[in-house]
Formats: sequence, structure tokens, C-alpha cells
Amino acid sequence: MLTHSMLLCLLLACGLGIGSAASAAPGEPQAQAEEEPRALLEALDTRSFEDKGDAAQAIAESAAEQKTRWLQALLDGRLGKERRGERFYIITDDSGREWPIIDAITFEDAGTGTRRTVEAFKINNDLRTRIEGLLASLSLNAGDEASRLSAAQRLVGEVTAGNADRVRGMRDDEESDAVRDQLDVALALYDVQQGDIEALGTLRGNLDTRVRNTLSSIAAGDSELAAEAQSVLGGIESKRAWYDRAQTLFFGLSAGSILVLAAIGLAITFGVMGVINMAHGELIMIGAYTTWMIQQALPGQPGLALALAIPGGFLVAGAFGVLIERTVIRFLKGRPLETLLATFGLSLILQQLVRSVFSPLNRRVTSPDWLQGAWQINEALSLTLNRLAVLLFCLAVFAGLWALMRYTRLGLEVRAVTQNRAMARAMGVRATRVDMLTFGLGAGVAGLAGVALSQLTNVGPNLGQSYIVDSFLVVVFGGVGNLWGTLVAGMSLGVINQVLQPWVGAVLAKIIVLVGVILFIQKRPQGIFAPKGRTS
Amino acid sequence: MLVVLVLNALPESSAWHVSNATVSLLGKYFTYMLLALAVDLIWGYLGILSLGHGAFFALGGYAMGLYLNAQTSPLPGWQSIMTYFPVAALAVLLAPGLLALVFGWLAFRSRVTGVYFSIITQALTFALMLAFNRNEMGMGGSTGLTRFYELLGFSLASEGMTVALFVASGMAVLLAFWLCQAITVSRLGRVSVATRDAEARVRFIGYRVDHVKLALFVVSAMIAGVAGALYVPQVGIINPSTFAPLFSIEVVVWVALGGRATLYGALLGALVVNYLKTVLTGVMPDAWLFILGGLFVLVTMLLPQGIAGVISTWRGKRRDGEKQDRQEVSA
Amino acid sequence: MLSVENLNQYYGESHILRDLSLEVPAGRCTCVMGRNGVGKTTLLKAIMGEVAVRGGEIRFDGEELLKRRPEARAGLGIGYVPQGRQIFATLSVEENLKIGLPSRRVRGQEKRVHKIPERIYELFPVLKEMRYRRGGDLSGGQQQQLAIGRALVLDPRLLILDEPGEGIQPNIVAQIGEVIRKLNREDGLTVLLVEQKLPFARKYADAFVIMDRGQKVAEGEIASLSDDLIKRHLTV
Amino acid sequence: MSVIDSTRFDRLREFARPDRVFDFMAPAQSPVDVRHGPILYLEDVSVSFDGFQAINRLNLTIDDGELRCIIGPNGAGKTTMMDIITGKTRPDHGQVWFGSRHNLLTLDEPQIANLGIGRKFQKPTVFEALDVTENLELAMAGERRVWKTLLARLDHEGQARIDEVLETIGLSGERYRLAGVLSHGQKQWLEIGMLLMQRPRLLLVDEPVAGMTEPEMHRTAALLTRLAGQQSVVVVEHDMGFVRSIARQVTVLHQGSVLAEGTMDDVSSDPRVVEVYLGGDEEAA
Amino acid sequence: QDEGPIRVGILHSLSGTMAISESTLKDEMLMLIDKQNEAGGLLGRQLEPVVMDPASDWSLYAEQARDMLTGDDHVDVIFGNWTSASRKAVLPVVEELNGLLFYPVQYEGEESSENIFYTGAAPNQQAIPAVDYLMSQGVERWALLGTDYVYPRTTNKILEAYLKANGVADDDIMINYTPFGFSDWQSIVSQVKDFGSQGKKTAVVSTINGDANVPFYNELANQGISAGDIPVVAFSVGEQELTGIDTAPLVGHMAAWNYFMSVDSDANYDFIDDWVAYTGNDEAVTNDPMEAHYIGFNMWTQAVEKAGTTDVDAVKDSIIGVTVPNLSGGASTMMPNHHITKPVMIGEIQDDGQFSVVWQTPTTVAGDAWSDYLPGSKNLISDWRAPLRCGKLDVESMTCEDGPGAE
Ligand SMILES: Nc1ncnc2c1ncn2[C@@H]1O[C@H](COP(=O)(O)OP(=O)(O)OP(=O)(O)O)[C@@H](O)[C@H]1O
Ligand SMILES: Nc1ncnc2c1ncn2[C@@H]1O[C@H](COP(=O)(O)OP(=O)(O)OP(=O)(O)O)[C@@H](O)[C@H]1O
Ligand SMILES: NC(N)=O
Ligand SMILES: [Mg+2]
Ligand SMILES: [Mg+2]
Repeated sequence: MLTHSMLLCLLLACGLGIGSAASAAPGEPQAQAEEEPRALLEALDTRSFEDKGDAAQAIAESAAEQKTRWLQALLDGRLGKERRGERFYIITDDSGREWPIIDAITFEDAGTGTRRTVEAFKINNDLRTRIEGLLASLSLNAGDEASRLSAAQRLVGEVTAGNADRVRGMRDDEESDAVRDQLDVALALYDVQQGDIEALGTLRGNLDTRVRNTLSSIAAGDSELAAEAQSVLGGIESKRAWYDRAQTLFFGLSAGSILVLAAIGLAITFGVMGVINMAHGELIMIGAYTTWMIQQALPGQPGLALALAIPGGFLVAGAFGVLIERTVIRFLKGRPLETLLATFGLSLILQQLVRSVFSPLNRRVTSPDWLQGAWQINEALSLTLNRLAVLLFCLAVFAGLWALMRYTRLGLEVRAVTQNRAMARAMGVRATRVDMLTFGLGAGVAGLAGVALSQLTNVGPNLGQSYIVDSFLVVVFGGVGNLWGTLVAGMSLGVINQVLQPWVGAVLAKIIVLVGVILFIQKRPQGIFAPKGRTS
Repeated sequence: MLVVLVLNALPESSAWHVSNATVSLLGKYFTYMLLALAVDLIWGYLGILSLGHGAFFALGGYAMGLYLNAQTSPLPGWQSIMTYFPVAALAVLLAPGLLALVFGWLAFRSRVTGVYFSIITQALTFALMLAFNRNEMGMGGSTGLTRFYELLGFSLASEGMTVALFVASGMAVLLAFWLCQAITVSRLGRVSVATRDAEARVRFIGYRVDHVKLALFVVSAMIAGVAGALYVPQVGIINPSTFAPLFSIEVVVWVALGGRATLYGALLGALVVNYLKTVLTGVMPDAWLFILGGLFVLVTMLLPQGIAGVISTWRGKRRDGEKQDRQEVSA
Repeated sequence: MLSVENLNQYYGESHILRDLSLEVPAGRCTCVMGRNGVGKTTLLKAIMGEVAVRGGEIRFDGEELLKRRPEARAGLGIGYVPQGRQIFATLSVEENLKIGLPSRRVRGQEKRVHKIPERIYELFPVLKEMRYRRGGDLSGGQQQQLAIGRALVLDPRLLILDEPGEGIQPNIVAQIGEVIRKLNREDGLTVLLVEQKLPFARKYADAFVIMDRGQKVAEGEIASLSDDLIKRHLTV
Repeated sequence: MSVIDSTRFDRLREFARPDRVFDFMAPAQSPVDVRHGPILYLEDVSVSFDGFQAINRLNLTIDDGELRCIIGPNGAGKTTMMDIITGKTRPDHGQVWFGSRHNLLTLDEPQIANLGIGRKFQKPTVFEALDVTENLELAMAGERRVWKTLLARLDHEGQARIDEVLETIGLSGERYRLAGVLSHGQKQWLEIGMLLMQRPRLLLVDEPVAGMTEPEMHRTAALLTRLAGQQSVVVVEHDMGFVRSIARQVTVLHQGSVLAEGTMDDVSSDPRVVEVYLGGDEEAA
Repeated sequence: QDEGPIRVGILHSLSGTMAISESTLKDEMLMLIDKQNEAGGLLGRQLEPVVMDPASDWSLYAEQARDMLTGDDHVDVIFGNWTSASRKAVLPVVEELNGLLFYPVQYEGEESSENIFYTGAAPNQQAIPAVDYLMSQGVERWALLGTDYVYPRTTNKILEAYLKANGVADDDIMINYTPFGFSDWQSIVSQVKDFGSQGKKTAVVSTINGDANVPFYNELANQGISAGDIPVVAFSVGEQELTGIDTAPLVGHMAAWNYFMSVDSDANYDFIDDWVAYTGNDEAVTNDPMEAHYIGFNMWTQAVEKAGTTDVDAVKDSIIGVTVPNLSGGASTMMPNHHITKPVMIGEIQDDGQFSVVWQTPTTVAGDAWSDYLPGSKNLISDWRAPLRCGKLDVESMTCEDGPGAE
């Protein structure tokens, strides 16, 4: 399916550096240089993507100096032609509706254009792949080990009678072990296809799907080779099965970590303080919007923005929490059920506030590069970085919160006040301040959850609502007032859900988990970590 | 009394003065009031906060919905028995009743209380919502049941039917109010209040707390089911969003706003919130949530006993008098 | 040291404390007595600021207490051992004690203390043994000792105890009595004691005040507590 | 194990009876059988909480009509023992019989209460949102089934009984006050009143005089002594003066088992009892 | 009564879960009404918008529709709804009270009401052409992912039948449903990745709705599935949904619609300019349901002018056959089945959050109320012209199952 790029890379790996050869060509006279580029660009002006691809190929192979820039612009959809005119432009910035443009041939400033005046050349998926290959070839710095390795990887399954000998030669010349191993696999796969049983040894335990696919077609026969391939395949499958389980566990923990993050602030405001905080979800939402605002303030620096959003989200949501506590919750001391009514009202207000202030649409939060993509452990197991980061973040937040409650003065006072307010005050604890800080802390932690969620899901007015039910479920399932319970509950619900999901689908998995929780509570009516001993 | 007033005054005049839409709107409010009553019976008097009462309401509604659908086209499989009104009427009571019986029996037997109970009721309604969303349930998936034309052979669109449903809903509210009132003033009502405040102690004087809870929970679920059944023909649709936890929470909010542990408070709360919702969503579609949300916050802070609290303080003098009377009688 | 003047307190509409006045002289142990429900606990709660009062004055060392927030009163040097002990059940013994540390009065030039004063463990060795146990796991007698220890962490000038012997085994009641005597006689700590049990009151108190229906009806040196007074005010 | 299983099965069968809806577990109001011995019989009972042995191979027998005092240090397991008798706590092993017919370990709290075991709690627990009369009315002996409770009305006899008890506990003046606003001592009395309304065969009274004045204590003593004879009474108390004034037979509990048993004089001169409980100070006792 | 303003009901959720999609449509309607009034109104009368907020609550939709259609100051037409569930809730009300409803969202078909005009796409105007396009691109294996509700389920049923009719094996079709607002896509995306690594060109056909999309695309990007490997073609993701997503990693994934903001026509550019000016937001985007309302509104005004009255029955008759320009340079016509003709386009996502149209049907396609690929509705058509006047007509037996023509 990746035929284009693979063949191309094979070309590259053989050291066919078109780019370097061409750019070394001596410069031509001006007029000619003006004429030829125009013809090259002219060829792009066609509706057929096939023809456009050929035109791009021609550009890559031409001697035009601007070709890298053209191809890049074409790839980005910023190379265009004047409507009802002959000039070619490159759009230097296509955000907004008035675009600054430059002349594509001279690179001179050409003022601004709009979609009414400039028509950008369209590309589609196949063409995009092709251009990417061309660009890679132009920028290839031959001898770079990484690109050789990636070329070698692409060779798996692509070795044919036509190129087998070349590849063998390359393999013998290769210095890097990693590249050589990869080439061995590619060759072995070819050999096996040719009926070579010996070569199967090299493929034992290989997790590449192409190896698996090829072997399964070979194993379908009933020759000796097929039998042997079957056994190799069995080994591969069982190895994959293990990695699959590891992957599922990771999925589960990462799903769980989101539950925990969403719930842990509630474990403070509800679990510890006893406020049925229906506005918890909206505090999460505030954290997410804070992330977005910081990103708006620091365009182009998503990493820095995210780093700042961690304290920022905590503080902003925490401040909202303090405000809510000061203006509403504190008047409801000793009336926990009524906090439900008031905070429900608050959640409506906060949601509508966000709709009015920011619009009802979702906001776009970008992830920094280091949170994109996956950590590829091997062919069968890769951990997506944003999930991994959220998992670690969740554990860090949990550890911090736990230490805070366990070891600090504030934690001590919080626990004392929630247990016996009057007595704590009689001992000189400033209970109102403790309430304020506790609620602020819970809200701040909700804000942190929002920061994390902004990396995974929608940042919109409904963000909070989608987590409120789950959050209460997790806190209660774990045992109200017990932070460890929240952690264990969230993680186990996440893992169970992910284990079930491939079997029964997402909807049924969720139903089963809910029913499971209902039944579990019958066994332990106080959650996983029921408070022990006598409490009075 | 307020309800009686509304009830007595409206059906007569409505045929002449109140528009059809208003009558059907009021009919819908009545079903919400019924639901609020059901929640208040167990929350206010027994201390069981159900965050999943929408489930019973929805089940009653689905039972009615199946019956209504059966009037126009035959239903497949087991559902065909819903063609008969008595069966449907029974189902309206039994479906929520049985669910409440099984669920309550499990939970009360295991002594699941407080927020733990609240949250598993929420889990229950959430699970049901997901289940009813599935097309495999045969309940119309996410669209639910709709396209109702006839009830008991009469066209639903007819004016008479609108009034009839309105009256039926009003009667149901009265009946349920009377029933709840009877329960709460009886010794059983006092056992409930005692259970709410000191459950363990009630056991030690020999009452079967789990039975008391189960009985009231089932009664409450059935009232909710009837509410749902009356709601469906008036609104014309029942779908899984009725199972949404948020709806059930809203019902609790009506009760809290009206005044928990007073029956008329629950009725008032449901009426006020829904009336405001109707008016405000039309008058100020962009800002009504601020107003409703603000109302919830202010009522909680300023009126600790909800709207009913204001009324009872206002009538406080009279009640003190009553109490004295009682003292004299018993002396 | 502590003087209460014309104190009036209501729960809703019921008038509990009626023009109550009493005096707790410094360095002495004053015992408040009275039938159930006459308002003894309410009086102590009013002093601690746990209930609102409608009129009257409470002065501590000349300072008007009612103007102070409840949590500030601990810092002035009032230690409170409530009826029913009110231990923080899920906090460890040590944490129960630590709660009061920041409010400990700063005497002279001493810096703020971060450690539980050794003196408390000397008075109640059992607390040291059980330092890491949860307060809720202690036996009733141990909890009562903890409650007193907790109040002493404040280094109070006035110690208020509400029926400290209630539900406690006799030998620990005796121990507690000894500790009260020690604090009162040796350290000069002023003690306000609510106690129903005559032998205990007679043994450890210096003076008595009898309350009835929210009012003071008798007072005097403990020696002058006659059977007649008891019959008149403490019998139902 | 098998005991539990068979009761489960019975419950299930009961549950299925078509003629009963909610009263399927109605208590068997059969009289206690005391012809062959004691009214309460605990044998080799042990219970532990998270590894802490609160009751340790406890043996105890209470005879019909007896008044027994139980003393012992805080944490000796006195309240826990009552918890076991009333079904609140299940022992890890041992036997608990009420008369010779009822194995209490197979019953739950309401069933045990309806057999005629009443209890006053150490920490007074009354129904705070109900007034004093209503508290007593609920405790009054009679039908406990849901349906019957719904239809129950207070008759003259019941009213008279309530008045009588109100008089006894000195709360006549508070009859219409909410129980929640009573003082600690008043709640103690109300609980005793509720116990009287129940007319149990066996009264378990946990620290009845804590917080009472001396004269009140004497009244309580008189009350309990009067009750003994027709009913059996088990009293737990730390006030030695009180115990001395009512006790015939005293059991001393220590670390979950019986340390000594006998008359007050026997027990109070037992050096072990003095050491763990009474202390040298006789006057405080 | 004909003297006062003509009242136009706008029934779109401004709060709750659907506000995200619907609130824009309310603003658009206000803009269209404004412009119409500036141009002198309709029949010489001014238009007056009546806005309500059904708050994403289906029963409120029905209640408010009833409210709009009754009383002295009732509306003459309603533009509204998004989800099929809400439309089904309103349907009996508009039928009972004989109102007009213009419904602008792509939907699952299998419905035709005398009182509703479907200006969004029916499955044959979106799903089927998209699959055709992918087949032409060599796709052999199909993962149909959808949110668990009626629209995706029906659409997928149609597609499954269509694919099988085109020789796709059972094994090469994977169907998966997820709940509303689903956000934990890890294992499903990894399943799809596995599904796509068996050596055949694979594509995902997504009927994932609303909020579930952002986490879905994020997960796709992070698991390294690019449009080059496994392209996704979505039916519910438009420009507005993309404003909430970082599109850089999604370049090349596709959507099928009848309109894209990037289409090259003057009508479109004018519309965008108006919209930007109206909202005062330079970044404001337009999308397919907006175009549908644009078409629907223009059709209604033309029909009213043609009939010379806002009377519902007159408008119902006069609107059939009305043709108005659409935004992609062509024209759309109201068909007798109350669906309209529209071009079908495939767009690929660009890094600026816009779509680039890579394929388009040569002519417009008429919406089909009853799918040809569902066994039950093969023989059904709908035609609201006299004398047929039937929403569900079996052409084999020529019996009408729904509509006045049934009598
Ligand atoms: N929270 C409350 N609300 C209303 N009334 C109350 C409240 N707490 C106590 N009371 C009433 O105030 C009166 C005094 O109660 P208080 O607890 O001070 O009595 P006390 O003298 O300490 O009695 P005891 O010896 O029983 O502890 C009692 O009549 C009681 O009913
Ligand atoms: N539910 C429980 N969980 C853990 N430990 C318990 C529990 N109940 C009782 N205990 C422990 O068992 C022991 C016995 O307690 P119990 O209350 O029976 O003592 P007691 O003899 O009644 O004491 P007191 O005289 O103070 O009332 C105590 O150490 C207590 O902490
Ligand atoms: N019709 C839809 N997209 O729900
Ligand atoms: Mg007291
Ligand atoms: Mg005890």
C-alpha cells in the first residue's frame, strides 16, 4: 500500500542523490532561468492529480534553484496561480483572509492576495505522499544512519528478484548493526518467499506486521516450509499476544489516570469536605480554558504555554474555587445536601459564562511536539506520548496531594476541621480559612485535570459535564474521603474497561463496568477502602 | 391546597380561556410534579437520595410509548403484548416497580446508604441510558419511541385528549399527594424519619429498616413510572436522554428548591423551575441559564428550607396554635 | 480570671441561659453542677464561642471574649475538654496533640514550638506509648486523657473540663483527678470543671456553682456544699 | 457455614411466599424458652477487628430475671459484647443463645429486638427529628411489619403507657420537644424510656448513669432493680457507687474475657480487678 | 393578521451539549433575516425572528415547537433542529399543527414528512458517493466507526449493504460503535491499526458525532496513523468541528459534504464576507449545515413570493420545484420528496483547518428519502405533490403507507 514511497526510498538508499547532483549544476543565464521555471510551474496547473505528480517530479529533477521551496509550498497548499492571470505566487501566511504573497519565481513581495485572486494548487493524499518523497530526496544527506535505517525498514516485503542482489550488496557494505539487521530481515523474508526454510530462523520472533502477513500466506500451504512457517508464526503470535496485553494494560492505566485526575479534586471537595460539588466539572473546564488562553498569549510556543498552564490552571481554577467557597459554600455549613443545589446552579452559570465569553464552540489547544506521537518500543508495542505524560502527571499530582494531606500542617488542619469543626476551632484552628484553602485546593487540582485534558480532548463548554458522573463514581467506588481509594478505583475502572472493550465494544463495556460497580458496592457498601474502625 | 386550587380552577376555564398549548404544558408540569413528589417521598422522609429516579420515570414512559406505538403498527416479538391497555397500564407500574424492587432489595439488604446509594442509582440510570441507546434493545435506539397517534382509540392530537390527559395528570398528582401524605403522617412515616436520622437505632427497636426502605422505594418508583406514562403522550416522545443522570439530578434540584421534606414543596419546586424554564428559554434564550442558575444559588443561600420554608414560616403562627391544640387534646 | 456577666443564650426560641453571672477566680478549681439540661454544657460552649449568645459579657483576664472569634480564644490560653471527648478519630494521637501547637501561647521570649511539650507525656505516659495509633482506636479512658493532653498543648491559663469522668473506668478517673489537682495546685492553672459526681467534685474542686434552669442558684466553697443544697437543686 | 446457608435458603423460601409481600421476614414471636436454663448464654465467643482481639473466648450466662452488672476497663469489650448479642457485630466464632431455642447468630438486629432484647446505647441515640412522644411511640411494643405500621394508630392504652413512661423518666414537660434539642442527660433518660416502652425480656443497658446527678442515679438504680425479676437486666457501668447500689452479681471483663465474677465485695477485693480497673483509690469508686 | 411582520421561528439549542453545533445556525438565520429585511422584507412585510433555546432537551424541542406554532403570534415557518432525535420529537408537533420545518443537517434518511423540508444530505448525497470515491482510490478494507445512535447505525447499514453489493467480503468490513462524547479511543484506534495492517488498502468511514471527534483524531495522530496509511472519511466533521482541533497531524483525512468553506465560487465568497462581517470575527468559519439553511431560507422566501402568502399549505405546494443558487456555484432544487438536489464533494483536511476539495460529483444529486440499499425501503418513494401526496409510497403495490394520500 505504500508502494510509492517505498520504491522511492529504495532509490534513495542506493545513493541515487538526484538533489545533490542537480544542485551542483552550474547556473544558467537569467532569461532562460525565468522561462524554464514558468514552464515547470505551468505544468502544475491541471486538474488531474496524476499529472500534477508528474509535474512535481519534473520540478524535482529540474535544475531550478527554487524547486525545494516550490515543492514545500505545493505540499503546504501555498503555491498558487493568479486567477485570470499568469503570475505564480507563494502564500507566506495563509491564516486569516488576506494573505501576504510573494512572486513564486522571483520571491519578490507581491502584496496581498485573497481566495478570490489567488488559486492555490490542490493536492490529494497520493500526491502528498509523492511530494514528500521528492522533498526527502532533495534534502537527503547521504550517509545519515537514521535515513538508511528508515529506508531499510521500508524494504521489508519490498525485496524482489529485481533488486535482491543490490540489497544483498548493500547489506554487505553496511556498517551499522541496526541497519544490517533490518536488511537481513528484508532479505530473509524474500528468501522465505523463494522457499528457503533456513531463512525462517532470522524471522523468528519478528514483530513486523509485514513479516506476519507474508508468513501467514506461506503457512497456508501444506509443505514442509508451510509447517515451519506456521511454527515461526505461532511464536510471533504468542509474543505479540504478550505485547498486546502490555498495551492493553497501558491503555487501561492511561484511561484510569484520566478518571483519577478528573476525580481527585472531587475527592478533596466532596470526599474530604463533604460538598456535593456539581460544579466540579466546570472547574476542570476552567483549567482547560486557562491552558488555551495561555497558548493564545504565547503563540508558537505550545510547550512553554503548557508548562505555564500547570501553575496557571491550578491558580485560576483555585481562585474560582476560593471565590465559590467565600460567596456560596460557606453559608451552607452543615447542610451538605443543599450544596448540591447551589453548585448545580453554579455549574449552569459557569457553562453559560464560557459560552458567552468565549463562544459555544470548542477551542483549539495544540500539543507541543514532545507530546505528539508515540514511544515505539517495538513493532507491537508503542506508548503514545501524551497518554504517557498524562499518566505520569496524574501520579505526580496524586503523590503531591497525598503528601500535602499527610505531612503538612494544612493537611492536618483539613482533616481535623472536616472531622470535628467545632473542636478544631476550639483548638485554635482557623476553620474558615481552612475551608477556603481546602476548597481552593480541590478546585485547583480540578484545574490541573483540565490542563491535562486539554491535551486529549475538546476544550469546550461541555467539557466538564462529561466528567462529572464518572468523577463521583470513582470517588465513591474508592471510598469517600480516601485518596488511595480514588487512585485504585480510577485505575481499576480504566483497566477493566479497556480489557472488556475489544470484546464487547465500548458501549457494552461501559454498561458492564457500571453494573459491576453497582454489584461491587453491595459487597462493600463503603467502597474499596471502607473507613476502618470506629470513627467517633 | 395550592394544587387543589390550580386543579379546580383550570379544567373548567381552560376549555374557554386557556390555550391548548398551555393545557398540555400544564399537563407536562403535573407529570414533573409527580416525579418530584416521588423523589421527595424517599429523600425528604427516608433520607434516600436517588440520583437515578429518571430511570423509573423513563421506564414508565417507555411502557406507555410501546403501547402507543402498538396502536399504529404491530410490535415485534414479546412487545406485542403491549398492544393491550391493561397490560400496558400494568407494565407502567411493574417495570419501574420491579426494577426498584430488585435494585432496592440488593442495596438495602447490603445496607448501602448515603452517597453510596445515590451514586449507584446514578450508575443504574446511566447504564440504562447506554442500554436504551443501543438499537439492539429494540426501543428505538437514541431516537426512542415517537410517532404516537392514538390513545384508547382517541386521537392524541384532539383537543379533548389534551384536556383528558391534563385532567388525568392532575388527578394523578392529587392521588399521589394524598398517598404520600397518608404515608408520611402515619407511624410508618415516623419510622421513615427515624430511619433517615438514625438507621441503626431503628433496627434495634425491631423495625425492618430494609423493608421500610424497600416498600417506600418501590412506591416512589411506581409514582415516577406513572408520571413517565402520563408524560409521554403529552410530549410525544420518549428517548434515552430521559435516563441521563443530569435529568435525575435536575429533579432533585426541583425538590431541594421547593423544600425537601414537605410534599407541597416538591410540587412547588417542580412547577416553579419548569415554568421558569419554559418562559425564560423563550424570552431570553441566551441568558436564561444565568437566571436559573442564579436562582438556585440564591434560594439555597437565602431560603434554607426552600420555597416551602418561606411558606411555613409565614404560617408558623398557625402551626404553633395547632400544636397547642394537640397538647390540650392529649392532656 | 474568667467572669461571666448577665449571659443570655437561646437555642431558637428556647431561652437556655438566663442572666447568668459567675466568677472563676485565678488559680482555683471551680466546679459547676446542676441537673441534666440546665445549661452547663451550653455555658461552656458559649465561653468557647461554639454557640451564639444574645446578651451579656464574658471576660477573660479583663479581655472581652465575645468579641473574639472562637479560634482566637485558644490562643488567649483557654484549653477546652468537651463533653464526650471529641477526639479526632482518624488522626493519630500525635496529630491530635499537634493540632493546638500554633496556638500555643508564646511565653516570654520563647520561639514557637514545633514539638509536643514533654510535660504532656509525663502527665500521661500512655499517650507517648500510643503516639502513632489513631485517636479513634483508643479506649474511652485513653481518649479522655488525650483530650486533656490536647488542651494542655495550648499551655492554657484556664482549663475547662466538661464531665471528664463520664464513662471512664475508676482508676483512670482517679488518675485524671490527680492530674487536675497537680495542674491546679502545682502549676497554678485555673480550672473550670463541670461535674455531676459529688465525690469527685468534693475531692478536687475548691469552689462550686450550682445552676438551675440557666441561672446560678448557689455558690460557695466546696466544703459548704450541703446535703440540703444537693437535695434542692440536684434532685429531679 | 452450613447454618448461614440454610438460613439463606429459608429466607429465599419465605421470600417466595405469595401471601406475604413485605413481611416475609416478620419475627417469629415465639416466647423465649427458659425452662432448661439461662435466658442468655454466650459460649466461647471471640471477635477481632483488623487483628485486634476485642472479645476473646468469652463465656457468660445470664439467668432469667437476673440483674447483672458488668464492669471492666475501657476497651475491655463490654459494648462489643452487647453488639454481638444484639446482632450488630458477628463474632468470629462461638455460640450465642437466647433461651434454649433461639440461636442469635442466625438472626439480624430487628429479629433479635423482636424476640425481646432491648438495648440502651452507651452514646445516647434518639430520633432527633421526632419529638419525645413520637420517640416513645415508635419504641412501643407491637407490630413492626410495614403494612401494619402504616395503618397503626395510637390507642388509649398506648397513650396511657407513654404518659406513664414520660412520668418515670421525668420528661413530661418535654413531651413535644424535638429529641434533638435535649441535653445529653435528657437523651439518656429518653433512651431508657424507649427501652421501657419496648418491654423486652432482656435489657442491655450500657452506662445508664453517665452524666447523671447523684439523685438521678439513685432513681435509675431503683428503676432497674424494680425491673429485674420480671425481666432480666444487664448493666454496664463505671460508676462503682451505682454498681454497688444495685449489684447482686458482678462480672468483670478484661481484654475480652471474664476476669472475675462474684458479688461486689468479692470482686472489689480481687487484687487483679483492683489493678486493672478500680485502682487504689476507693473513694473515687 | 397579514399586516404584521412575518415571524420566523429559530429552534436551535443555545445551551447544553448541542449548543456547540447549533448556536452558529441561530446566528446565521438572524443574519439571513437581517439581509432579507434590508432588501425590503418579504411580500412587503418585515421578517421577525422568534428565537427559543430548547437546551438540547428533546422534550423542550417539542414543547417550544408547539409554543411557536400556536397562539396569536404563531410563527410562519421554523428553521431548526440538529440531531435526528430532536427532529423526531418535533415531527408529530409540526404535523399536528401543520407547521413548516426546515431541517439543515445531514441525516439517515428513511423519513419524509409533509411538513418538513430536508435541506441536509440524505445518505445517497453523502455516504455513498464518498465510498465510491474511496473505492476508486483502491480501498479494499473498511472500518465503519460511528457514534451509537440512529444516524450512524442507519448509514452504516446502508453502506454495509452497498459495499457487499460491490463485492467487499464480510471480513473486510469492521463496524464499531461508541457512546456519545466518547473520549477514550486508544484501543479502538489500535484495533483499526491492526485491521489496516493486513496488507490491503484500508479506510475508515466515520460517522462519529460531535465531541467524540477531537479525541479520536488526536489518538489517530498520536498512534501515527496518517492519511497516507489509513485515510478517514468523515460525515459529521466540518470546518466548525475542526476549529477545535489541531489539524496539522490530520492533513489528508477527508470529509464528504455538499459544501465546503473553501469552494471556489463568488456566491460563497460573498456569503463568507457577510458572515465574517455579521459575526465581527475574522476567523469565523462556515459549514455545510449553514449552506443548507441558506438554501432552505432562500427556497422558502421564493416559495412565499410565488404563492403570494405565507399560508403553510400554499407554501408547501409552491416550494416544490423551486430552484435557488447554492454556494458552490450551482443551483439546488426542492424535490417532491421534500429533499433537495446538491453536489457531493470530498475534501481533504488542510493544516489551516480548511478542506481542499479533491473530488466532486459532476452533477447535483437528488436526495433520496428511502434508501435503495435497505431491504425494507427499496421500493419506497415519497412524493408530496397532488394527487399522490404520500411520504411513503410502495411503488410495486402502489400503496401509500404514510400521508394524506393513504386515504
Ligand atoms: N442544639 C440545641 N438546640 C436546641 N436546644 C438545645 C441544643 N442543645 C441543647 N439544647 C437544650 O439546652 C438545654 C441545656 O443543654 P446543655 O447541654 O447545656 O445541658 P447540660 O446542663 O450540659 O446537661 P447534661 O448534664 O445533660 O450534659 C437543654 O434543655 C437542651 O434541651
Ligand atoms: N468496629 C470496631 N473496629 C475496630 N475496633 C473496634 C470496633 N469496635 C470496638 N473496637 C475495639 O474493641 C475494643 C473493645 O471496645 P468496647 O467498646 O467493647 O469497650 P468497652 O468495654 O465498652 O469500653 P468502654 O468502657 O470505654 O465503653 C476497643 O479497644 C475498641 O477500640
Ligand atoms: N442527523 C444527525 N446528524 O443526527
Ligand atoms: Mg452537658
Ligand atoms: Mg462501652
